[in-house]
Amino acid sequence: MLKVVNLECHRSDEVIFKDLNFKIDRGDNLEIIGSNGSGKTTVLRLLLGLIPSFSGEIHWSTSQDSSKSEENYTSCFYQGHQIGIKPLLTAYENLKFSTSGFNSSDDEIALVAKRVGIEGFLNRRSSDLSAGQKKRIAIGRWLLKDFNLYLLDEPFTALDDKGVKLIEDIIAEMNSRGSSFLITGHRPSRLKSHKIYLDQKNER
Amino acid sequence: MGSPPFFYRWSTTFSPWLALLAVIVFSAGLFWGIGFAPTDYKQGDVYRIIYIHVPSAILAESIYVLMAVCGFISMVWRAKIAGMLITSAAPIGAGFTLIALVTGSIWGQFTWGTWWVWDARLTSTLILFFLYSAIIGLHSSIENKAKADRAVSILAVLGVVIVPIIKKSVDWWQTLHQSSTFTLTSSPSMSPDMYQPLFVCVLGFSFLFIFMLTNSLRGEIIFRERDKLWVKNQFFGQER
Amino acid sequence: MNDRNNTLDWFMLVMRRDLILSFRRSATYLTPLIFFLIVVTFFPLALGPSQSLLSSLAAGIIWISALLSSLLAVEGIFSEDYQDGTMDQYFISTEPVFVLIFAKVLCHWLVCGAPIILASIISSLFLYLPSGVLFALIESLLMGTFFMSLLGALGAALALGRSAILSAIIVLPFSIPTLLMGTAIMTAAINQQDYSGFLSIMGAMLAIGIPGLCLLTVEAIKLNYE
Amino acid sequence: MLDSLHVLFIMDGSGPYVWLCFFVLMFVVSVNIILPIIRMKKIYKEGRLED
Repeated sequence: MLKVVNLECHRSDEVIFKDLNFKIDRGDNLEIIGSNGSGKTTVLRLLLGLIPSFSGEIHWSTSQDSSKSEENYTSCFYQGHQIGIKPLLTAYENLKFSTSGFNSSDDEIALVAKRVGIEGFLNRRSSDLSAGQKKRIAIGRWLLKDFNLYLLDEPFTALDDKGVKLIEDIIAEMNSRGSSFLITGHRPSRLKSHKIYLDQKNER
Repeated sequence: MGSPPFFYRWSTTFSPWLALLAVIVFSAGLFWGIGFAPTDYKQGDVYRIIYIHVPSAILAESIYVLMAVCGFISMVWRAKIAGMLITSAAPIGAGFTLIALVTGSIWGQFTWGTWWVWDARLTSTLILFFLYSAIIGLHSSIENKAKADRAVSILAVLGVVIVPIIKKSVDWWQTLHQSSTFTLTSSPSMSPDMYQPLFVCVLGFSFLFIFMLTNSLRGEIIFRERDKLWVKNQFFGQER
Repeated sequence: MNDRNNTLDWFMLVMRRDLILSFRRSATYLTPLIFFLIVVTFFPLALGPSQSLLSSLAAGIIWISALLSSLLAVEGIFSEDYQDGTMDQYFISTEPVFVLIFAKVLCHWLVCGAPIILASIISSLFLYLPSGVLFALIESLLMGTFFMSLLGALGAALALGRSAILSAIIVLPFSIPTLLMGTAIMTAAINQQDYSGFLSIMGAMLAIGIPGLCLLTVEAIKLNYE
Repeated sequence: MLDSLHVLFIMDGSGPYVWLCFFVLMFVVSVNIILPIIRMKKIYKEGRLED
């Protein structure tokens, strides 16, 4: 579905990363692991076109045969380091007014809220919620609509063990439905995935 | 022309000749205009300010158009040198606008007895000066100079749309409030004796501008690329 | 998965969200309103209470105050969305971003510009504006404040993450045509001349300005993504 | 010779105005030429120090 060849990125003459090669197929998971400043976020933003300057090749394709490419990132979901939960909106509104939720019915949203464990707080302002609960709203957004690829920037931070377990379950469940995940983190997770270590690539 | 090293090398060769040409034509024009052109029978000798005032005013406007063209190029094709050109041209353009304003004001004090009139010409030139200031201010506020170039290009392009509107609207605004008593273009057809030095002056000022721009652009290029290898070799010298 | 009215859906989404957000934070619509009223009050204090003087200056005073307050109000329009990652979602979406930016500006004008126009009706009484020209004032302010919102959005995008006053300084010189047009309409109305020509010029400026300025604003926001 | 110079400076009373304009011109132009040169000299010095 996504194939990256010899990806390289500079920022003011400094190489952030180079010779990055990976491939994600339908239902696959890929983890990019590295310390702070190793360019994890840059990789994700670069794939999405938010950083225009890079060298290397990025191939997107819907089906398995890579000849039929150029689907671009239309069916991608991105969750950045900032998860974009507005404190003045209720949990319900935060789910509804998002990339994935604007076509969802109230029933669907209630179902998703139950799945991620915020059904009791749906009409509460997000400013009253804890960091972990906000994170759960963000997880709820993944479920509102099926995307082919999810790009998640450090999804495990600010979550307790239960929350981590929830993410792992959800990812496994969505894998079986054909969605793929590209995840960054400081250390490898328990997910079944290919793992790429950015720090080792970077040695100069 | 597009690459900074090429421009730098090219300008190293041509800059002295450009300076020579500029100084010759510039001083010839001013010398002719201030020293030898005949006295105006209506205004007396003070009209000689025209040889400073009009070329500056012409440059003030054409430099802005140049910047807008560069802005468009830098926005569409991301040409590095176009962005640097705006950066270097803006202070020079602001300088010529200032000259046009100040000399016009001095001239006005002599002939009209007042430093300033809210005439359409004067007002729109003043606004042009504000536009230059906005561009210089925005550029200096952004630390990343490549970003600053592109931000400034947006303003330059916006300006070229808005400048004609300002010109027109100031005219309308003027006619609505009071009929203008004075216009700067009151002298009807000038005599060739006065017109020829003016032409030389415009030419000399333009050459001077090109030299100033090259000079300033060289500094900008060296500053931006001071960590690059070619600058280390050509500017700082090869010996270590 | 291809919804037909996807762009319209996005437009409504951004509008609804921004409207809800602005109404929950009362400062967004109260600050420009109060600023406007204070500035208008300052003029009689500085110029003296002479009725004939104020009456002749009223249109200009109201216009300057409306212009300044709608410009100051627009300053923070993108900063929150940019910082909390919502802006990323706009740029990832395959919808044309300038439509979403336009939604934000339109919403901002509804929340800040419209109250200012209402307040200008009240302040026209304080300043003894000739009552016959009130309609011209409203007409010219409707277009003028919207143009200022568009310009202010561009300034805010250019000064994103930098000082607030900078965006005002950048944009003020570019707002002069609007001011001149507005006062031209008012002067014509006071002299009982036909001002529909100026009105249509302003409309034309707006018609070019909406797509043009929104596109430039998108360019300006993109600068922060490099 | 001196007389004609005198005439050139005074110009029937309008001389001060014309020459004031001339000095404004020369001042602004030279500032715009000299500042970039000073800047280049400074970059050169700093670059040398780094090496």
